Amino acid sequence: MNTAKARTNSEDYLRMYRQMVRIRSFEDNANQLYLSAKMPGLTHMYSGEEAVAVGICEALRVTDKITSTHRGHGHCVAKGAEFRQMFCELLGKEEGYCRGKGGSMHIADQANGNLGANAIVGGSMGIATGAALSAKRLGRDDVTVCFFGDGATAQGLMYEVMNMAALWKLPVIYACENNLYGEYTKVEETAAGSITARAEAFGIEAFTVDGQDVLAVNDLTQKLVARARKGEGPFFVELMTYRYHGHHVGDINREYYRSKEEEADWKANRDPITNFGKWLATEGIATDAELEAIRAEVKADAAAAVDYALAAKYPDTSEVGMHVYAANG
Amino acid sequence: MNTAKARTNSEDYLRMYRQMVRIRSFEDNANQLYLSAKMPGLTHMYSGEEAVAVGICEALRVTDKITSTHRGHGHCVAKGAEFRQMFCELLGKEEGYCRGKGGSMHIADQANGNLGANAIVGGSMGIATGAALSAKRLGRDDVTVCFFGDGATAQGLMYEVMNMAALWKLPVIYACENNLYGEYTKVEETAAGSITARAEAFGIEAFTVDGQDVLAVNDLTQKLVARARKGEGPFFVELMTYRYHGHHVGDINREYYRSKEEEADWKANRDPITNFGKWLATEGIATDAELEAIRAEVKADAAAAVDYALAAKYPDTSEVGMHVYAANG
Amino acid sequence: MRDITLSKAVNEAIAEEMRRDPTIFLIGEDVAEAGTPFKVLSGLVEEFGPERIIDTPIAEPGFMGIAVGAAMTGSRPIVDLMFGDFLFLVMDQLCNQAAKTHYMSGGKLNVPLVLRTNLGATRRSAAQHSQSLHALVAHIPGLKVAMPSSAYEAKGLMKTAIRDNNPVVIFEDKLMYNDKSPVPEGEYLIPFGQANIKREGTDITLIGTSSMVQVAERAAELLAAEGISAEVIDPRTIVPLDEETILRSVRKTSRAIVIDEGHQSYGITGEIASRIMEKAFYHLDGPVIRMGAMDVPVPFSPALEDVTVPTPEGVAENARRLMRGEMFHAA
Amino acid sequence: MRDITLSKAVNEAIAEEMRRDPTIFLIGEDVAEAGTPFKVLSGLVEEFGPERIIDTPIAEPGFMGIAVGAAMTGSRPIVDLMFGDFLFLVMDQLCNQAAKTHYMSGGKLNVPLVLRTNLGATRRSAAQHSQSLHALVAHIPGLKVAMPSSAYEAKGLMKTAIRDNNPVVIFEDKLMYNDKSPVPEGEYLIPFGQANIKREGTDITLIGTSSMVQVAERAAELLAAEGISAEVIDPRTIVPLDEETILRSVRKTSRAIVIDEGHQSYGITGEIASRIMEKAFYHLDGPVIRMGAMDVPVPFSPALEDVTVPTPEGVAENARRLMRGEMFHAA
Ligand SMILES: Cc1ncc(C[n+]2csc(CCOP(=O)(O)OP(=O)(O)O)c2C)c(N)n1
Ligand SMILES: Cc1ncc(C[n+]2csc(CCOP(=O)(O)OP(=O)(O)O)c2C)c(N)n1
Ligand SMILES: [Mg+2]
Ligand SMILES: [Mg+2]
Repeated sequence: MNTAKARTNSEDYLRMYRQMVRIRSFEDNANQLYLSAKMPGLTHMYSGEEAVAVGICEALRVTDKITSTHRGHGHCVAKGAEFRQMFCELLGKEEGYCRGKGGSMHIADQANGNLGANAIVGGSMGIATGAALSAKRLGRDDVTVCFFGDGATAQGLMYEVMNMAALWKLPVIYACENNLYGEYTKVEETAAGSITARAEAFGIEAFTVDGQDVLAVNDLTQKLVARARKGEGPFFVELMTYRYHGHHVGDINREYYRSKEEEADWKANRDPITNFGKWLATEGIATDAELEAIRAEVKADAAAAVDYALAAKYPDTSEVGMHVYAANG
Repeated sequence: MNTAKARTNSEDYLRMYRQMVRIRSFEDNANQLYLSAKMPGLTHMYSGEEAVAVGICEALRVTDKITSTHRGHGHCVAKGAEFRQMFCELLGKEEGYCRGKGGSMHIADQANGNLGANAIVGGSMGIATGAALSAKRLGRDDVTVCFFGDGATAQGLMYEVMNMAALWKLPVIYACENNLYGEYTKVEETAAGSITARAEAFGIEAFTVDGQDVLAVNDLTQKLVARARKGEGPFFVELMTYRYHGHHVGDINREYYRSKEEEADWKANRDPITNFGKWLATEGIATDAELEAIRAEVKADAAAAVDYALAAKYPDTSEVGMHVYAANG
Repeated sequence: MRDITLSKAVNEAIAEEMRRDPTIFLIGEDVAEAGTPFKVLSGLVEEFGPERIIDTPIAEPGFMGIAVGAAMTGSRPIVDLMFGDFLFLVMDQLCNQAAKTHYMSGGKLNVPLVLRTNLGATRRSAAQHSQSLHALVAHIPGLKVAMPSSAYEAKGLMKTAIRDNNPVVIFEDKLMYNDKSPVPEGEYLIPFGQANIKREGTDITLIGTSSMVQVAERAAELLAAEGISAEVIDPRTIVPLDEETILRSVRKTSRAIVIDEGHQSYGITGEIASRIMEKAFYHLDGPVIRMGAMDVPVPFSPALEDVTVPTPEGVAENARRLMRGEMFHAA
Repeated sequence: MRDITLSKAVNEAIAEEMRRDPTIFLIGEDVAEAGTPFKVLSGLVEEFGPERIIDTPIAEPGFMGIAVGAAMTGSRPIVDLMFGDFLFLVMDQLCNQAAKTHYMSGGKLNVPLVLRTNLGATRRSAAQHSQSLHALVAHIPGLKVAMPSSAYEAKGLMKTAIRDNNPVVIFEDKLMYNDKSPVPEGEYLIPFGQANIKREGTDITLIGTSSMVQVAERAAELLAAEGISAEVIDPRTIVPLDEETILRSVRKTSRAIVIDEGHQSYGITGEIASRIMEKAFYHLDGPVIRMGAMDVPVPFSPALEDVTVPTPEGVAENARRLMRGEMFHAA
């Protein structure tokens, strides 16, 4: 655990802790909704990777933008979204962030700068780079973070936009969540050479960080965001992390591609919430009881939001033809 | 001039010289056909870059494959094509390599292993990589060379296929003809970082070579081809070269993107044919008169082929519906 | 005959062809151990090994391009594209390269490859995993396009596709993978360009593609109960299209409805309806009715998604109107 | 009014809008100093600077994606795609992202961008630089599609496209860049979804898109000399499509030919013909005739290329047959 700035900002630390707990709690509920057949379709759990989303998003302002992925609930919560509208969206309800039209894989929260999850692997890399170009051109000092997985580094689009981001010095941070797998395949089998070297070859400064250590992630991001705001971007960060669940909620029997021992080891020894909790207690920032209270509170919030969403109404079928085109003028 | 192996193989040297002269001669005639409005459409001249195509193709066997570009006449000649069918193709005649259906930008010569020029920048990178996969899988030891320009390094497809070529150790050589410009733009404005580093980041060995020195190109290629045949590929080579004409034959006023002085300097001091000719004479491999005889002979060949092609007949209009689908069985 | 799933039928077709011809290989994401997310290819890597069942990185344009090059040089690749929606990523390699190579080379180069992918909404997968994009590829000369409507067609068309010397795109309905239907034990192929008359009838012709054949069949049952005799036709391949079988039917029934799960506007229903109207105009008692999916991105919410695709009830209702001579659109 | 080229009209439209709205920028290959290979944008970088007229590397998917992200965050990008054939490279960003974002976000995110590109064969540019691919994008809900037929339309439609809050694809005919026609000095916009009756007539309706409007007009002249009065309609936008104007005309003339430079099969002629037949069936004296480009990759050889596209003579011949009541296709 990175101890820089320990105790200097208890409030920030506790908010990070709470945000990580909120993500875990959201995912536990989403998984239950799937298992109890109350959720339409499939969804991809972020559990285990909380320190990545929270460490990064806590370094951002509301007006900073992010683009997210198919595994997007964590980014959405971390960038400031509310449980109710999120669960409503996952259940296809009218009060969802996207009025039920997007669902888990397209959840967006434009008011908080989340330009949306994306069901095309790598599909948001251009969008993030474009948001950065937009900010720069319009004279705003907003930064954009592009989240994507190790698997997405195989998509050519990434190299096209990194080239332009580097040529034009855009305020964008490419955040590669390397959770060691893309679907059912190990990253070694799909990524030749070095991921960070690929960014460096375009003249982009690249970093590798322990994605289970929220403070390490946050420290690095704060520095890079500050530099990007000053026009020193783009940057590339590879965050080493792990997803606890299967590729999606339906991916139950997965021993053919990864062992139970490996999973158990990450959960037991590298859990971002447990470890950060221990550190907060050791540093005297919060007692175990205080942390337990946060967890209980979040749990109750989540349960209430789930109940709300389950009872909420579906959009009227007349909405099906709405929002194909934006109104003009 | 690389003097390794000087005099050890006069026949090879003279063939290289002749092939370079043949390309230059072909292009001079193609340009004239355009200027005299005898050629339909536009075309892109290879003049100035002859040492690249010849140095590489002279290291290949007939069964080795190449993929070519919009600037493809040089590759086509170097891989063994005949003037007559080439000029017929440029003029849209029935006896052309593609029965007039392809034209300059799609000229292919499958019998000599030329899988075709391509009018999509970067469009042949997958094709070349696939030809290499095919050879490997079918147990042939053929090597494929993928020709492309500096501009094509901006296309994401390149990174996608380099990744797979590296993972699967495919016998493919990516040959980047860096002629300093893509259309009307300098390479510095469109390529961030380092082109060879991009290949290296995928674990691919990369080389830079003087593309005006046919022996240097040939030596390097021979080594890499031999290694690729043994399964040590893929490789990446950046060949520093220069195109004498505009981007295409119609690009006449080009001082807004490159100076006449620069052009004159390359022609005067770095011409691959002149310099190789001087070296052949100095080394006593051929006299000036012998070289002059080669040039005269090629010139006559080219003129005869042009006359032939001008007189040749167009395909019958009934051919328009042929070759949309290959016959089965 | 035994009943097998569409998924198994595809698997058998590929396995049989791969046993027959060593130049065939299969390439795509998670096709080997995982056997694809839909488990269609399970077992193939065990039989044919990772050299012939090739797992790729998530690089659709890349492996599509690789397949084109392999096809040009003696291999017969089968490309597995996990979702039909990813077609947008491979369009350049498929349409600018694969589709045109034979023509541009004056017949000298062939591109014998199969692109197998899927279509179909109502799986709650939202706008980027639910599209039915066959119209896009059907528009490009040089490509053939097959749309199996059951396990039987899935097997027979796949085998024909693999033996074809051209690029063939084959769309499976991802909601039908577990549907069982009778499939012969022995080898059979279904030729391209031969429509199948699924059900004979005299009053109206229902032309459906892929899962819409089932929708048409169910509509035909509803109509039969009311004494309306519907003929159901499955074109099986939309390129080449068996116009003759369709026209013969319409000349008999004088009425037709075309049902398809692609977006209606600028989709395939317009082509089929136009050809009928062009070539059987004087036999028609009313306009050919088109029923495609709604012209909206596929919404996630079940409440919305279900109304975007044609239903048996909707087809039956349009058939009744046609029968009643109600020219609802005509003004 | 003065006569200006289509090229100049596009240039003016962009310049006027960029002066009005600082959030507009233009992005593409060789758009700045070079002003595009067709020189359509010459002078813009001098006025607006390289920050707003942005030269890119040769990375169509990349700059298309960048434009989508910029459009979602307060900019109004104009994307310059050098050849319509390169649409295949940007389909994912255009169709999976730009077209669907507004819908998937439940109306919260907008993507106000213009993709300007071109179409048209007979330039001896062969199969990968000659395609007319508007049917592909017209099929995707969320996109609007404009097809100017002269300098006048090119300017007015471009200005409307730039002000539209949705992704708009605008296809210029690359052979028409130097064609001059009258264009007002003052500002004007052409609303989307309003067809233009180019020439009034009573016997037959000729519906043409882009340069095929000229082909239709020339056919109308040929026919006029024979006493046949043809009405020529230019839809101007195919999404949205002004059905009413087309139907009103056909209800009057009872005959129609649809002429387009995209491949005929599964292209836009099928959609327009179907809509006419669906909604004006009882007014028709014969089938709607469709004339698209041949279903072949565009060949290089002039001898072959010229026969692939509709001609005034061909249109006139079909019109005569329709007038004579020859139902050549009907059996
Ligand atoms: C273009 C595209 N190809 C394939 C898929 C199917 N798919 C969804 S998630 C995924 C794996 C992504 O791996 P990674 O980027 O590492 O993200 P992770 O799931 O590990 O978070 C794949 C292949 C897709 N959605 N989009
Ligand atoms: C995908 C694509 N984008 C753009 C073009 C237009 N174009 C043709 S050649 C060219 C420049 C290519 O530059 P480079 O790769 O360096 O090759 P060079 O012409 O210098 O040999 C461009 C932009 C194209 N043909 N294909
Ligand atoms: Mg991953
Ligand atoms: Mg170049």
